[in-house]
Amino acid sequence: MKLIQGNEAVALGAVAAGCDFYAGYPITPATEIMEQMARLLPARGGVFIQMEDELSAAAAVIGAAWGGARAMTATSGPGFSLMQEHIGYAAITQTPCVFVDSQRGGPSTGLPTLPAQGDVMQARFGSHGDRAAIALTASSVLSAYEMTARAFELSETYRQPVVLLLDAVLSHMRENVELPKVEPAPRPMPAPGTDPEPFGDNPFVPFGAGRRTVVTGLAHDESGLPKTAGGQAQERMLLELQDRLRRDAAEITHYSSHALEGARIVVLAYGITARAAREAVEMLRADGVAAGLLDLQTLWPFPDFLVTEIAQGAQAILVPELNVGQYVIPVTAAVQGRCRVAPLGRADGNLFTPEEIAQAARDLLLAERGGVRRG
Amino acid sequence: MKLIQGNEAVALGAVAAGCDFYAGYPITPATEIMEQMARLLPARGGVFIQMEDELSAAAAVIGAAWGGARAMTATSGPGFSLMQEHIGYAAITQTPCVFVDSQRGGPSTGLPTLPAQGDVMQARFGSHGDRAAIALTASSVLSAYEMTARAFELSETYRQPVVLLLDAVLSHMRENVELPKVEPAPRPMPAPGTDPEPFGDNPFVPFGAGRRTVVTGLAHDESGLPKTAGGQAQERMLLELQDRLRRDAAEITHYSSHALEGARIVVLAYGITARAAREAVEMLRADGVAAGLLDLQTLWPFPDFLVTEIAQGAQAILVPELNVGQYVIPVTAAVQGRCRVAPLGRADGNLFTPEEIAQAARDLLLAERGGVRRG
Amino acid sequence: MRRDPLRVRLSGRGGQGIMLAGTLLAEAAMQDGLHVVQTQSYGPEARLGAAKSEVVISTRDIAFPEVLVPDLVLCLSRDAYLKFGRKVADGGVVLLEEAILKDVPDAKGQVLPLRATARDLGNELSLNVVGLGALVAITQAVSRDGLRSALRHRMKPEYLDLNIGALEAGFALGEAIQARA
Amino acid sequence: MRRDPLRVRLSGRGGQGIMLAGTLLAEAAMQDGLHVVQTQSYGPEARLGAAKSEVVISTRDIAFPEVLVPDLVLCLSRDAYLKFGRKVADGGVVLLEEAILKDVPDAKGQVLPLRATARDLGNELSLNVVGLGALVAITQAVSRDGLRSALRHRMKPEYLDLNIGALEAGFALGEAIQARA
Amino acid sequence: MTQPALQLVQGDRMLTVQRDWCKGCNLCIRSCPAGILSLDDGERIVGEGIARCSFCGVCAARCPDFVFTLARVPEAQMAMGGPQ
Amino acid sequence: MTQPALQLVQGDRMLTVQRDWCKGCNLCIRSCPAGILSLDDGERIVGEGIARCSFCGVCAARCPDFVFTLARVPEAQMAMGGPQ
Amino acid sequence: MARLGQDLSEYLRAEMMPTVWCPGCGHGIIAQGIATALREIRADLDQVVVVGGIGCSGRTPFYMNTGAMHTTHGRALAFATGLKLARPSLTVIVAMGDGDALAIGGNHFIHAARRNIDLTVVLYNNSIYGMTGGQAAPTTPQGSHSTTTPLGSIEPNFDAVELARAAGASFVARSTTFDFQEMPQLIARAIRHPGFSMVEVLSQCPTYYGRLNHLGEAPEMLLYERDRTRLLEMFGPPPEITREEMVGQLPIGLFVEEVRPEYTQRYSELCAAAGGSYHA
Amino acid sequence: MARLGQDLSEYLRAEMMPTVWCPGCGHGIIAQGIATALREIRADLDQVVVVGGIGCSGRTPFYMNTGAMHTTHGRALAFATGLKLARPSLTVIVAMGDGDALAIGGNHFIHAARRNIDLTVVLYNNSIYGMTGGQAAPTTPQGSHSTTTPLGSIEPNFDAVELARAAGASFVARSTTFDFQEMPQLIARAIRHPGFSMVEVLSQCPTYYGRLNHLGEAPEMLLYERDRTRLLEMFGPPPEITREEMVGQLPIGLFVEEVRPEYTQRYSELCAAAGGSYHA
Ligand SMILES: Cc1ncc(C[n+]2csc(CCOP(=O)(O)OP(=O)(O)O)c2C)c(N)n1
Ligand SMILES: Cc1ncc(C[n+]2csc(CCOP(=O)(O)OP(=O)(O)O)c2C)c(N)n1
Ligand code: SF4
Ligand code: SF4
Ligand code: SF4
Ligand code: SF4
Ligand code: SF4
Ligand code: SF4
Ligand SMILES: [Mg+2]
Ligand SMILES: [Mg+2]
Repeated sequence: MKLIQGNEAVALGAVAAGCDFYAGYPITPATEIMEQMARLLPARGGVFIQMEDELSAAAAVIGAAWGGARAMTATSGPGFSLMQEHIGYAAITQTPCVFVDSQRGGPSTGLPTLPAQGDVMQARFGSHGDRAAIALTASSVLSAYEMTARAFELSETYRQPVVLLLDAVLSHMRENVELPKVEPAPRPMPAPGTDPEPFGDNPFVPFGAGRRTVVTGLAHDESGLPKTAGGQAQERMLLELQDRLRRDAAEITHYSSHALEGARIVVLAYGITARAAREAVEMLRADGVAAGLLDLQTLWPFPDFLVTEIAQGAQAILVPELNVGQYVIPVTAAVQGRCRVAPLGRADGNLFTPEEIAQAARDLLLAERGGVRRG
Repeated sequence: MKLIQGNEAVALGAVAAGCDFYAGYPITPATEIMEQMARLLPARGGVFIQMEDELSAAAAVIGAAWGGARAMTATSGPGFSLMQEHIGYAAITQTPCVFVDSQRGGPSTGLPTLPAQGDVMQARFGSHGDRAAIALTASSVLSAYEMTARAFELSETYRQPVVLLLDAVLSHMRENVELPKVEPAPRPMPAPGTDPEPFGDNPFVPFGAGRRTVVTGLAHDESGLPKTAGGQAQERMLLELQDRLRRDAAEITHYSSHALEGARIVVLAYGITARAAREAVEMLRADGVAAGLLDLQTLWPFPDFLVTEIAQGAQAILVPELNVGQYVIPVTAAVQGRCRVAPLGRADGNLFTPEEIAQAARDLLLAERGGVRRG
Repeated sequence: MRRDPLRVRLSGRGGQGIMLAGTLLAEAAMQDGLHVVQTQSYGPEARLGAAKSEVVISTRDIAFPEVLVPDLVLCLSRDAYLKFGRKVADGGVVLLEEAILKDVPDAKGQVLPLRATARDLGNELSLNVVGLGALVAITQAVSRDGLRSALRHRMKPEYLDLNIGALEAGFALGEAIQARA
Repeated sequence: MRRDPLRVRLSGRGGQGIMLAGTLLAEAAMQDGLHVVQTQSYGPEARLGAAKSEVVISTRDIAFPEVLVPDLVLCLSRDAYLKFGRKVADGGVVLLEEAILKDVPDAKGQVLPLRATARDLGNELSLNVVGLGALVAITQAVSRDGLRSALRHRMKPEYLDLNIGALEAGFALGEAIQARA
Repeated sequence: MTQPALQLVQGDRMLTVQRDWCKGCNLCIRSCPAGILSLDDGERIVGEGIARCSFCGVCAARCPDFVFTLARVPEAQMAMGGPQ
Repeated sequence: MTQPALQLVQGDRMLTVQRDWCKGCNLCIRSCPAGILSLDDGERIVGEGIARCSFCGVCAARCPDFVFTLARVPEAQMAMGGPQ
Repeated sequence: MARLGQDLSEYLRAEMMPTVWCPGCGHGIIAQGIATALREIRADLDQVVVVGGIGCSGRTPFYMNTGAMHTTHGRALAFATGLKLARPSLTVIVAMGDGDALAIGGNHFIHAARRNIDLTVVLYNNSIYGMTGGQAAPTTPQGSHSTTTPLGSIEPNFDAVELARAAGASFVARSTTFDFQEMPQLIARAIRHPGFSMVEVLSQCPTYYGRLNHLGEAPEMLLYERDRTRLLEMFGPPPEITREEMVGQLPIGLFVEEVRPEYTQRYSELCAAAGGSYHA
Repeated sequence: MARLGQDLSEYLRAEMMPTVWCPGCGHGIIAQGIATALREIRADLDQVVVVGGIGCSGRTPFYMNTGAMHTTHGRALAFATGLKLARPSLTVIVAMGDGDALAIGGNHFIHAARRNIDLTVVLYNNSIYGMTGGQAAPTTPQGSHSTTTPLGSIEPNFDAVELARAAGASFVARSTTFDFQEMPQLIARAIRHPGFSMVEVLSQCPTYYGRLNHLGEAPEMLLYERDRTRLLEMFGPPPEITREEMVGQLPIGLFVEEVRPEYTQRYSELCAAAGGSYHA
């Protein structure tokens, strides 16, 4: 049992998952991840480098991955905006690597020390063009540790950049935790004697291992060679990856639920907000309201199957988030009118209190009862 | 009547709307906008500058706006990703300015010369934190001209960065057009003798005009002075702006519709795709299918009122887009199960042909007739 | 050929002036009072290899801007023929620079000595304009006067005479072929 | 004070060691086998002016991590009192460094000569640890041994003795106040 | 809560000490040639021997927090009885 | 469609001309000291007088398109009747 | 000449005081230097904009009673370039941290210098990232400590003066917070200079750089600044400095001061040639 | 010594030929120079990665029969830094355009130079943006024409050699595509150099720079390169060059070659001090 800060847990989770390369640029509230890595890595023979900015930090991470490292960086909103071009590059080059974004109030410099959940859609759509995004989140120091390790694992399995979304409160919060043992995910290797194509649904083989791979951000096919007269191969590989993610949805989707059975109102929350939501649900239950909680740790790919199922049973879904209404959009799209979906937003740098969420849930139920059912 | 290229029309539209500052960095397929501005502006005493990258181009545009200029830049996906931090800065500092993004295949370098519509969600959510985005698009050389001018107008009215989304085909396409006369939008000024606060719902007063305004990307209130202990004022100003946009939705939302009355299937298309969609709808109508078209020129703020109305009457909405399914998400969310919504995506650098869209519409109607109504 | 819309595809090697030819054709159509949309292939790959420029001409508004199946095709180089010249609408016309036959003896289309004509005029670079002239003479895609005034509009004065000459040579070449057919 | 959860707010001027005090208290609670969450104010504004660190201690899992209404409050500076010291749960305890009274004569809470005690120990910088000791002596928020071992865990050896001294002095101070009450 | 600024006037010279902005960094104290500056209990500047000030201005030049202002009092103002 | 590479062998020296990669830029032609290079109708390199080649290698060094390769034929291969 | 302890109140924004800076932070002394320089040149404060980046240094604009633009990390010079070009009559001063100007903002720094656009950069060099809590900067001397170089930095540091000179800056100077006489003078001279000017000011960060490197509090750090620098002939010809000589001590003074065609001036001529009139 | 016209086929990726470059483009000559240098140093091609940016020059990796990484515009050096650090046994060569390296990528250029990390930059300087169709680069000589400077550029251009030197590069050289003997030699020597090395190669872009500035076709442009440069003593002591002397002619040759502690080496020592072992 140890008293650990959220950011420290990320660093420890990364190292436990085999991370041996960190390139970054300091920014509140993510800085301590970097500072921890500066202490942890040299002693383990891993690489720590402070780059000149976030663009180069992301680039160095991708370069390092191609050098065979398990590489990561961590930043906050302004830096995350700057990393978007390279997240797209990592996606199209199928590079396993991890990006942590500890969210603070935005846009721009905003509220640099206060928590927010304003980068949730950016984690999905922040880079130009289309990609299949994987993004996790965490609501406790322990889950920050676990989800960091899981991010590395997913990045290996799908050969994609994986984003972990934290927030200023979780990053700086200390909790007493028992850190579970984590093994580095095995890196798939080509079967001996085979020489599969370097891209598509084939193992990741870094440089220096005897292959002269061609890596490019241009549209290409499984061979890696550019195909810019038309993007059919690139589109096909993207759709194949999306299919794989859909097939594996049950494994990829991390969540915990409380009292979902028979819940008339479901609070769908994620990250730090899920903690207040849990307390809110307990308050509601104590009040005799049939409330339940879906606490999502996997935000992207969007857990359609889960949300659709919940929408089947509930009368209403409340989506509290520390922004003016982001994740509620895909939730509403997935629900397709099966039940009412309501946002609960706040972007003033404060957390929701349990009372606020409980009150919003009560109001929503009242409106639902009184109101006309839409759709 | 003149034979004009899409990019040229943007430059001419900008100059007609009073644009007197261009800062940019070249990138296919937007480069000719810049090259035209390099010819047009010096002769008019306006400023043209090629910056060292897209980050600085966006920054210079914002700086110039605060110097009193009507400023713009143009780029494509990779550069648009790099501009996101500063688009957020322009939003929080309420700086009127215009960003053009001529979309090409992505992510990353992707298909640099081929058309796409993969930055549609990025135009809304690409910058960290929350903001109220305004984004227009165009499907013809004439509308590229008009929408550019309109972008300047909206940027003045709402004191916000406005994004215009084009694509590689429209940028490079030539059409014969008669360019209408456009007047620069009047810039609201403080009433004589008054000295209103510099931010919030007050006129934009640049530097050098006798005021010593404080401009910051930190959360602030109407005075401009930072308020970082809490973002209540910033949140309030954002919500007020969103309300204003909602109130003005009818004016802000540019669209054209064809045969919407009594349409059982509506094709909701935007940008270059709307052209094939128009032909597809004509083909369907000729076939006796009650098809209609909603051709959107305003993508953000999302035209809820319009989509809800259409969903009321139609059996299904088809959303063809040159991506693997982006704008269809808010459309589905807005429809809330009132009718079926189906995506039609393509990300291989080719346009949809009218036949493809028509076929997808027929398939959708068949499925809708045979299938069980969800919701 | 007075199809409406009329879909024309011009193709050649990078550097052969295909983009300009497309613009001239579009400009001529405009001078004729028609609706027109011109698109082109772009980028580094288009510099070498095969480049194309497409023009859709119509009396009505043109919705879809690209040419899927052309009514008229002009090919100035081997690669252009192989890539863009083998698809044409029923009853459409394909015009080929004669050098293509050397490499692709079974190429299908009307063969014209475009380069030879341009060379005779003292400037091989006007190949594109000769080709355009021939195309218009054979197909009446646009009016000859429209094309002449397009040239005057788009050409730097110092190159105008040369190109007007090439255009007229192209017209003559097209007429001669027509007469033969 | 054995409320469950127990919500503690420590506050003072930047540089007074409030963050460390919060961590020590949390660490002590952990040593006591309890669940604990510690949060703190952050950033440039917290360097000057008033900074706070909050600790929630419970026998059960702690959901909401922040302290909305504290059960215990410690204020080491005037600004901290004005900003954070005037809100406390019914029946809660507020402890104030006595210098605050100079500026805010009507401040509400138990007044303690924390700085004077620290100064007497020869190091004003141990003010935070003295305060923590007094808080624990008065409220039994955590065990004294837990706090002692937290100190041993978090302090560089060279500063340990000094701080153990400060802690014990704080305990004594708290006891004295208790006895008086 | 704002503390009033200290003022010292000698002839047409005036020293203003905006105590409220002081952060107690000691820079002025360590550089005042007259050695007349010190900190109070709240770690704010006090000038107990300020009457001995030579108006040399070093404190103002060294202070990062704009606490000291040395100024000449305009004659007009002097005529009206000095600064208030 | 790929054009076969030209080859010239003299003793153990071999000049290969990968005509297919030629873009007709004239750089080799303008720099060949023997003046034996020129372009064909399709603007690709031809070496009509290639027998007069002195194996100086300037063409290879000047060509931006890797068209020319000068190599020594390995003895073993020579023994087997030269390169094929 | 700057006079000691002059009344700067009209140059300062009193409602924003006290500053956000730590006790003894050198940044306040530099800000005072800028205010002094503005007074020295009798600037019309309505026509001055102080642009800041992000960092402790970047907060400067809030405290100046001028137009104030607090921008994004590293990009202040790009904002300033747009602002100056759009309204060349403004006096634009850019306050940037060493991380701000030379790490994330290095590119804008060299390009603004290259263009020789009439902006004045005051580079607050405290050898560290202050705002984010003491990480290494590209100016952190090799071997010294920061929270990201707990074992001492292994990277050589930039020399801002050399970099600015190589990039093409036409006015380049260095001073320190110890040199309260020369520093405001150099800033005033830089503002007057018609072209890109850069004054690097070595500043103390007692909270991080000082603490992590055991350099004492602000008063000790001021002496440290004094001892590690050497004043070269001010306003004289650019001295020859070699890397070797600089290991022990850093030269301070004025290194480059050349009048070369300024950017907005050249732009105005370009417009004239094109038949346009730029800000007539 | 590089031998004229040697067989480079094993160094080239034949399946990617012909290249995407225009007829007569100097970039092919530089790529040949890299291949020649690799042959010269008898590189194990499995352990070489050629990293490119975006631009015509950035396509180089596709044509080298080595590991190939075609990255993003301007950031190739940042990718290369990560790659090299993760696997220091690799030989990493970075092919960048002048826009790529000095416009958008200027910051990574100076920082990689500062760190003295063992990468070799080959800077393809054609004075223009080729790939996007002839816009001005920061290397476009003042007064010359591009599609964004239709009336002639009003901006002073960077000198890559001066910039690299000021930033701290330990090997700095310049050559041209005319100098087919020296250029590959300099590249080979740069690759061998243990530290950051930069070889700028002046290259012809007949399609844009040549056409827009009436410099003729490739053969004429080669002569133009010859005439506008002057070979300074190769492999000798760094010569003193003044801005004035350079107006007419650009010096070429080797300007800096100093062995200073290399970054991965220093990092390895850091790890050892911390008890770790870096790539043992
Ligand atoms: C894009 C971005 N990256 C990182 C940060 C975090 N950040 C704020 S200030 C700063 C560095 C401050 O150092 P410096 O520029 O030297 O200024 P100082 O605080 O030392 O005056 C950093 C990294 C940010 N705000 N934005
Ligand atoms: C972020 C980004 N901005 C702009 C571009 C467009 N772009 C591609 S290459 C290039 C410049 C090419 O010039 P240079 O680097 O000199 O290389 P060259 O083509 O001349 O070899 C530009 C601006 C891009 N691909 N990505
Ligand atoms: S003006 Fe001089 S003597 Fe007076 S307080 Fe200041 S430093 Fe001391
Ligand atoms: S220098 Fe200024 S801030 Fe520091 S102690 Fe003196 S008055 Fe206070
Ligand atoms: S090797 Fe020399 S002589 Fe032979 S073709 Fe080449 S340049 Fe001419
Ligand atoms: S140099 Fe090469 S590409 Fe140019 S003409 Fe000669 S063989 Fe062809
Ligand atoms: S952290 Fe350092 S630089 Fe920032 S205000 Fe404090 S002392 Fe100054
Ligand atoms: S555009 Fe210029 S640089 Fe690019 S390939 Fe062509 S000649 Fe070379
Ligand atoms: Mg700093
Ligand atoms: Mg170039």
